[in-house]
Amino acid sequence: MYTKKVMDHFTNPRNMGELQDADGVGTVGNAKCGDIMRIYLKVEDEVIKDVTFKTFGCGAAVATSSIATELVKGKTIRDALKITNDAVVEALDGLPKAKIHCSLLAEEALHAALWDYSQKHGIEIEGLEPPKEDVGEHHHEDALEEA
Amino acid sequence: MYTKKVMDHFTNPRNMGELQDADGVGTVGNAKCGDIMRIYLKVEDEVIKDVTFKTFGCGAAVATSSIATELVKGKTIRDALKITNDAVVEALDGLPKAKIHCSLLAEEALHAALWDYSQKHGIEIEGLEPPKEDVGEHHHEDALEEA
Amino acid sequence: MEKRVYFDHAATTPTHPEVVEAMMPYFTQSFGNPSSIYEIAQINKKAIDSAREQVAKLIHADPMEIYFTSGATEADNWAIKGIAESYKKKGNHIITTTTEHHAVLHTCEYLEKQGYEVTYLPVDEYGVVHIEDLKAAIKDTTILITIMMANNEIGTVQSVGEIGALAREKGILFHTDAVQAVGQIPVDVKDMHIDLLSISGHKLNGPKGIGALYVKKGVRLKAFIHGGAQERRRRGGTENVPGIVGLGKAMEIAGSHMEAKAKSLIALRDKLIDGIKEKVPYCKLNGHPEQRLPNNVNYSFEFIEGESLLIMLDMKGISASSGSACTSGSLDPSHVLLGIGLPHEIAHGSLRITLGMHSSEEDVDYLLEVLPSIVQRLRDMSPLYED
Amino acid sequence: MEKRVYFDHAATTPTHPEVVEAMMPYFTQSFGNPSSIYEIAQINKKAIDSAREQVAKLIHADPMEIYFTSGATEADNWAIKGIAESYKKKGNHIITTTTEHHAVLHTCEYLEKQGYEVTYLPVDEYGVVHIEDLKAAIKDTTILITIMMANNEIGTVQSVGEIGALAREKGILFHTDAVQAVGQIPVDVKDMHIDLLSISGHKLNGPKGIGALYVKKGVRLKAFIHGGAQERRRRGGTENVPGIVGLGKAMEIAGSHMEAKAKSLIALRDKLIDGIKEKVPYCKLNGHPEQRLPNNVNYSFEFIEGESLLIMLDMKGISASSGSACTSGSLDPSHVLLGIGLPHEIAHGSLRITLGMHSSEEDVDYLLEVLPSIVQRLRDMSPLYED
Ligand SMILES: Cc1ncc(COP(=O)(O)O)c(C=O)c1O
Ligand SMILES: Cc1ncc(COP(=O)(O)O)c(C=O)c1O
Ligand code: FES
Ligand code: FES
Repeated sequence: MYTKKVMDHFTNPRNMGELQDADGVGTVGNAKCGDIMRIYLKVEDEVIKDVTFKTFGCGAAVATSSIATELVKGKTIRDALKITNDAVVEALDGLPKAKIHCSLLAEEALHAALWDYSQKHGIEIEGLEPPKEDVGEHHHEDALEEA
Repeated sequence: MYTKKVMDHFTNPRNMGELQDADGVGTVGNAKCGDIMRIYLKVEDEVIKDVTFKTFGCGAAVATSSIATELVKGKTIRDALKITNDAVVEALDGLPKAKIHCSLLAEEALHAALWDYSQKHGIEIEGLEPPKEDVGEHHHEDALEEA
Repeated sequence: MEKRVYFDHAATTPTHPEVVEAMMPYFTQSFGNPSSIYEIAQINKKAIDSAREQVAKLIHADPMEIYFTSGATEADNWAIKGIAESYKKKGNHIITTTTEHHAVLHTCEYLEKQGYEVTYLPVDEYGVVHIEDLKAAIKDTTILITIMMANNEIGTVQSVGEIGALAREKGILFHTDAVQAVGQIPVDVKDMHIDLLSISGHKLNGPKGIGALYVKKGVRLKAFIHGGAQERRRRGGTENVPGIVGLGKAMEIAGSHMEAKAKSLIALRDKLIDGIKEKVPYCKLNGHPEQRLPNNVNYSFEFIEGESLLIMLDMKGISASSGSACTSGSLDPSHVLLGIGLPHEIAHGSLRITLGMHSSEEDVDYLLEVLPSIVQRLRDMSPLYED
Repeated sequence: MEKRVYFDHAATTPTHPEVVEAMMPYFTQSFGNPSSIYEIAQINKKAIDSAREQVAKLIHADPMEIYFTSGATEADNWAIKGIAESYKKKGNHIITTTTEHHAVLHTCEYLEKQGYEVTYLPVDEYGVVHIEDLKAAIKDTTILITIMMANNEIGTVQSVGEIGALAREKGILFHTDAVQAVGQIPVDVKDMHIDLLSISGHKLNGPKGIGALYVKKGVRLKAFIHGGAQERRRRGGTENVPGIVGLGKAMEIAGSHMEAKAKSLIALRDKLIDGIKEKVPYCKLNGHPEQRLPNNVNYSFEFIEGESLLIMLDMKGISASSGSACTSGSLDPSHVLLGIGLPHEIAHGSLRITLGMHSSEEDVDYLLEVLPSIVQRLRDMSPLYED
């Protein structure tokens, strides 16, 4: 069901755990399945110096959290914001259709953490919006009526 | 599907064919399946001296015709009239449920032949009724509604 | 009697040994529920996916347009009742023919009781539906045309492409029961403008208890068997993995060298048709002389009755049928033979010989050898013969 | 990882080798259509008859009360929709529970759209339906009570005899989905006053794609799949002979030494239940502690999510499930676990272990060895754990 890349990140998640003295923490829940992801950030000079995650969720959720932290680590906030869930999915060599929504968690948790950072430090980050309570679906795939 | 006895009578039908100078001939059709049986009789002193049949019908029809002629041959008319389709079925070691109706043909064809004989010879046979055009069903077995 | 000749491939076929072989691993080894998450169940999921591709390929459909069912009877029921329900706002009129399989006819009769209106088109003496009759029957309320691709009794092949084109033009959905056609003659759901199509495994050397319904993308079809999320939520029930794999394999085998196989069947068929005509007096070929399945021969012999004929052939080791096997629970003469205008007694005396995988010229010669005397024997027994 | 432990017998079971063996002759040798007249087809007819007897025997029914279907999903659909239609003059109210299988629930939901009224009875924290709730729900218009015999997720066994007695007393028909119970615990349709009962082959080491519906003599049940005259005109479609033979054999095997087999499963089950409780903190047994299937263990582990748990177990070679396999297409937590009152996050973190034919003490020990550290690992990952 999952690609090798997903299984690798699920089995050996990178940057897993809590970050002491984080500059920003973002927690989001997935409206569709009830799963939860939290991202911890350390930011210095607009650059993400360190990032960790904690996830209560499926295999795809764990893997996307893991790879997302890898993708943003060392990047400027500006560049980090450009990383969409599509990029995350691609980096994992794909996800099953029904699991695309899981990858949204990572994107939104990162944004939530950045928002938290911006609020705490009185900074405004261009293009960043306050986090939604729940991460909803963007697209509906293959919604066949069942009767 | 059929018993050995049925198969035997089907494969080697007794008394099959036309009887020249028959004293009585009876032909009946089965309302249920459209099959047809004809019985030829030779009667002497109220005794069935000879009897033959011709049948357009299923295996059960052929076998019941055959055994019915065996059963009545040499019997008095009185005794022959006592032979019901149940007796015929029993003599064949049974018939499949759906084939019970076929055995009615033999009974009715015999009665029709006797009627023909009685009409031609101006005799009245006690308990014998004029033949019906078609042999109908007496009982309905297992008539499940299909919807 | 040692010799056995099986001439009833329209009733059912032996499962191809390669099909059985393909199924075997899915009973005791890869037996997992394909909906499960663990790796061993994924093998089954993949097996189903490739079977879906095999099925789709032979009829030129997309794999996502194939839904597995328990057989063609379920597929026919689902297609017809499902469309009736899903499109009832559009109309309540269905068009079919008098010579469909009972899976279609009895489903239509059921719908009539539910308030739907059904037109049963007549067929001509060869079993062909005329396109003008179809045109004339179409109303504003017509939502579905269901006409079989090839008849199971008399082998007549309808001009399905023409029917499909008309249906498409009028914006009416078109279902075809292609049970007897698939694997024997080319089927292309796109070229033929087919919206729904029923397939049965056991008619093409696949296993019994499995079939498929093709549903063109975009056709709204409600679920008929409700339950788990299988078959993209359209058909509940744990997937019959061995059956599905078997159907896929059978479709693949049927598709390979189809033309060559048809050619050799046609040669045998025509030898039978000509041979019987020559050797048995008072007989009549049923079905269309050319628009005909490669494996079907159907004759009526005057003055004799079908069951007796079958038993006598059986005693000679030949398995054949008289009317369709499914209807042998009933005593009425075949509705198909009545549909092409045969009188009751003639319909009664019909013989269907359907060839298949193992049929050989030797088998054909054997039948031609024993048939005439059997027919003569039964005629001698018949009160109708000298009349 | 070489070791493989299959702990998902409630999802599906391996087909018993003797069952496969029993089926084999009906693919390539005795492949005829059982409705045919010739001798070779009669073998199949007899094979079906004796399978019908085998099925009937295990549930104490008459063979003529057994109808073969493509599985329990079809049987559930047929029973419920069929009764709804056949008895609609009497009333339009159906009673079921919130924790039925989707084959029952989605069928009931479908009927609601058709104008029927359905009461979904609650269950208590152990998954048990209370007879007073059932009593209170009965109306003059109630035509059917459908309550499963044993739950597929949490293993809770209902007091079916009591329910049946009440239904009989009130003159209401009683259907039970006995898929998980048959072959594991004694079932007696007469003692339990059952009018209709669904069975699935692949849940008791029979093949997939076959099931049966028991219909008590005298119950009016319209056909659901219309077609040929098979199954005494109540279920069309060429009989799946190998499947039917396989189901019969599986029922026979399941019935032999049932008590002894249950006893040994219960020993393994209880070792698992006690072992997990002892080794894993923050866990909760789901289902009833005593009124429980011999093969079912179901635990919720706080702070963790089921799929991750399953994948980790799978990597250790253990196949288990979280909620029912059929629903894994969906992302909602199991309706059964919600039905017994678990909050969403707890329902999410559940593990179902279901034992079967080959389960051994070694397997149980192995699970008890690897489970605690896997749960711990996932808790370390969880943002909920320290909260
Ligand atoms: C309780 C219950 N009912 C019905 C079913 C459906 O059975 P089948 O897969 O034979 O359609 C299942 C299993 O999926 C089940 O566990
Ligand atoms: C034309 C046709 N349609 C439907 C069916 C039913 O197929 P199945 O036996 O797979 O239900 C048959 C055969 O019985 C058939 O010949
Ligand atoms: S299912 Fe919830 S995050 Fe994947
Ligand atoms: S079926 Fe006509 S006489 Fe037997």
